[in-house]
Amino acid sequence: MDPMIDAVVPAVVPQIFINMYPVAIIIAIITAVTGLLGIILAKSDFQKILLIQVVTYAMLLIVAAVGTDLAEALILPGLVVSLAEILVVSEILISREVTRRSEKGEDPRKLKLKFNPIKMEVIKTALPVTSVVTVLYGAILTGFTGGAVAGAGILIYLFVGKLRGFSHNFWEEMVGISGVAWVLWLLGFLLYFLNPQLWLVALFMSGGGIVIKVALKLGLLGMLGREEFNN
Amino acid sequence: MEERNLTIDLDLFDNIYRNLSVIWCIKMNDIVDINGLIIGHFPFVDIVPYITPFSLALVATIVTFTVFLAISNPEYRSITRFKEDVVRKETVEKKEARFRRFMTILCGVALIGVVTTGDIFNFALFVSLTGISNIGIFAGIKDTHVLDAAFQYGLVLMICSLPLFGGVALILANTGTLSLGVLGNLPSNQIINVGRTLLLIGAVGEGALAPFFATKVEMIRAKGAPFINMMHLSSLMVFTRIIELLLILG
Amino acid sequence: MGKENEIKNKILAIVTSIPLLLGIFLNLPLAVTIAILVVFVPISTYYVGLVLMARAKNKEDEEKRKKITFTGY
Amino acid sequence: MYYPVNFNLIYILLEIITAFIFGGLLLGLHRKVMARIQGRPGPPIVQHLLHTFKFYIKELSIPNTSSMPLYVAIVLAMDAVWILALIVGPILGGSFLIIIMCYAVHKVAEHGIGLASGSPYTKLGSTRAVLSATAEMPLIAVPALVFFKTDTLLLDGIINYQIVNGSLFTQLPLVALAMFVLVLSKTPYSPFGIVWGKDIVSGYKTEHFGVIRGVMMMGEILAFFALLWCFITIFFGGIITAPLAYMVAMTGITVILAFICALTPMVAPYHAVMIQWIFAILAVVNVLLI
Repeated sequence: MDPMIDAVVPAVVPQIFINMYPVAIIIAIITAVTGLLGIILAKSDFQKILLIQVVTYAMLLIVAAVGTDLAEALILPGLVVSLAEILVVSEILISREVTRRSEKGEDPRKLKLKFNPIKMEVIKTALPVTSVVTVLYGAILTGFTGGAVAGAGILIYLFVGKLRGFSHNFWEEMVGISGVAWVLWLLGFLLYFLNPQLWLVALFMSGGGIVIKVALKLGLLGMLGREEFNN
Repeated sequence: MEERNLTIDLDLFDNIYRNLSVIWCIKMNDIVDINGLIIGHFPFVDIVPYITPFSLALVATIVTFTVFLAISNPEYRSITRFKEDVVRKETVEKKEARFRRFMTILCGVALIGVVTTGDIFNFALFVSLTGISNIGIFAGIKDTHVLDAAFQYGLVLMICSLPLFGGVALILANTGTLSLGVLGNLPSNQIINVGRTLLLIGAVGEGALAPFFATKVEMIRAKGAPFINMMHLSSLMVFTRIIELLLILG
Repeated sequence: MGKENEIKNKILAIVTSIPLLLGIFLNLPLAVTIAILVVFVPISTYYVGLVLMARAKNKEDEEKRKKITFTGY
Repeated sequence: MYYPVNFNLIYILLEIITAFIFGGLLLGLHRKVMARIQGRPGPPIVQHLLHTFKFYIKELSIPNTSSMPLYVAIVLAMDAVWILALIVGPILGGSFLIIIMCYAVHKVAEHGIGLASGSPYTKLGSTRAVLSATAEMPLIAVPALVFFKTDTLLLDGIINYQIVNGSLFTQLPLVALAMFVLVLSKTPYSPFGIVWGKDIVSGYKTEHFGVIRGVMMMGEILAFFALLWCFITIFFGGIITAPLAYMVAMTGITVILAFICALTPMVAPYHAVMIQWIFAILAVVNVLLI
């Protein structure tokens, strides 16, 4: 074994995982090259923005390839940054289009953007019980990943069929709960920094907080697709 | 088997935690060689922001500039057109100016993060934040040429988040740490060099530095002197900091 | 520039020179010394310049007035 | 390195005043030599200083279109930053990176000065300032190359290295050339001085008169002095140590700069960028060869 790897990677990590690292990097490079080629070939500016997401995935792949819990924590900020960049660049694109058309003499107030939710048949015909299974599995996993899985469950619940039981107000209150959970997560981290002896409590606080926070935040995306909530 | 490993890890952790200040005082030779005396540091286990004369000077500059740019009014532009016998005075609209002023202040805050952080991942995050706020400064302008250039810059910005974060991830995978204080003492190897190069490319793209200046020169034709000046400041400050960072990593 | 502005400039010139004078007479720590020099030297130069400018202008005006009196325009 | 806890303000102030007067005389000499080469008598050597003082008693006019606190503050910032450089460099022997930062802020200040007045000429000058930053960025790779050689960026450390190992000029001649081009681009009438080219009236300084122009000229004099000092310290630190030797060396370099400025035309903006890139690449090649 390479002494450098010996120094960095703990002995408990099986050899097969260490061998996966170069493979992951190569896949990331291939992804990046594919995305960049797409950008070169694409003519429309809008198409370019969409294709740049592929390059961003390559970035996330390289970060994820590290494979530690630290890497898991680093993916989220990376994702957020890339999302923010996409938002700001699309804003520029919209603003440029509006300016260009108003220079041509069109009334810019008429150029309103319409909200078009995606209509996928798969979602409408899915079994609602999958959401329960997914939420349960996410709760067992805990942590960020668990939160994401459970959030997917809530998404499915919100997308599929008619809403029964939970009113609009209920989901509004969920926003508050997700905020509280986020604070719990932060407090857990703070406790960990201030008093490392209490690491178990801190771990449970932050682990529980993040699973609730991510699940609810992700699940709330589903509300965007509901017509009855968008009035 | 698992228990044993856990105890070893905890021991190591405890050791590092206890001796952290000692490590920082003795072992930060690389940083001392580049920046001068370390005046202070805040030990947050692994992430250690440190204060040197260099970072103090940078922070002072950035704070002063941000304050003055934020309180300045945008300038007037006298514009003459063909077939017209008048000179118009144009300036930034009030609503637009307020948004751009906010973005300017945000950029200043992000820059302070860039120059003080002691963690390369945070550095990458703050650099991309300056990039985003730079584009934000130009988002409200009603000029197709400027918006076109800003859009191109935005594309470069998004593409360059790949080398920026990729370089950080490579260094993390190779050394197991993100802290500059620890990285400064580690010997350099091929993979770290690749990571450094990627980091440089990323920062160059995000800060609109040397080869990507062309879009920037187009962008600064817009109105609103104080806000545009912030963009130039941000890219030069990012550059000054990246020199230091690359030298510490090496 | 009005009379009030001139007085304001004079006051500012004096105020911004005070830290420099303080630094000369007191033995201040290095960081404070650097801060004083970097901040107050340019500002006091600027305001002293404004005061000098106002004085030179007044002098010029006076000379003109004298010219008118003595050459009998 | 040792930072003294108490340091006399008078001493530092005197150093700054000396730098101002000597730098002004050097720029006067620069004009004189240029004039003689071109077969003119030229102004007296004190002319540049007199010019600076003259502006202090000229009327200050601030354009109606300018963006107000910025218009004055950015000029003061230019002064402040070079005062900082003079304290960090000659007095404390601190980090070279701080001086690089000062140089960067000088660029920002040039840009801001041009933008703040709202005049199209100054705008053009400031656009060129941004463009010329493209050219000078690679040249700022000089500190990195020096660091790889000496393992330190503190000016004291660089001087010590040269006292032990001989001056860096003989070891890294092409890096020295790159830094020399950097100094050259900050000299008035230089081939790379596209920011204040006469083809755009006076570049970013077009709208600045009176006191504010005087303050600006003071900043430029300090900048010229500080850059010369850095060049001599980094590449001749082993040989030149006494103040008198510094003065002689600065005068010599100024004469060389005057010869170059007198005999070369101002190049077009893009060519200026290209030529400086070539020098930067040569510097990198120098390091790769060794």
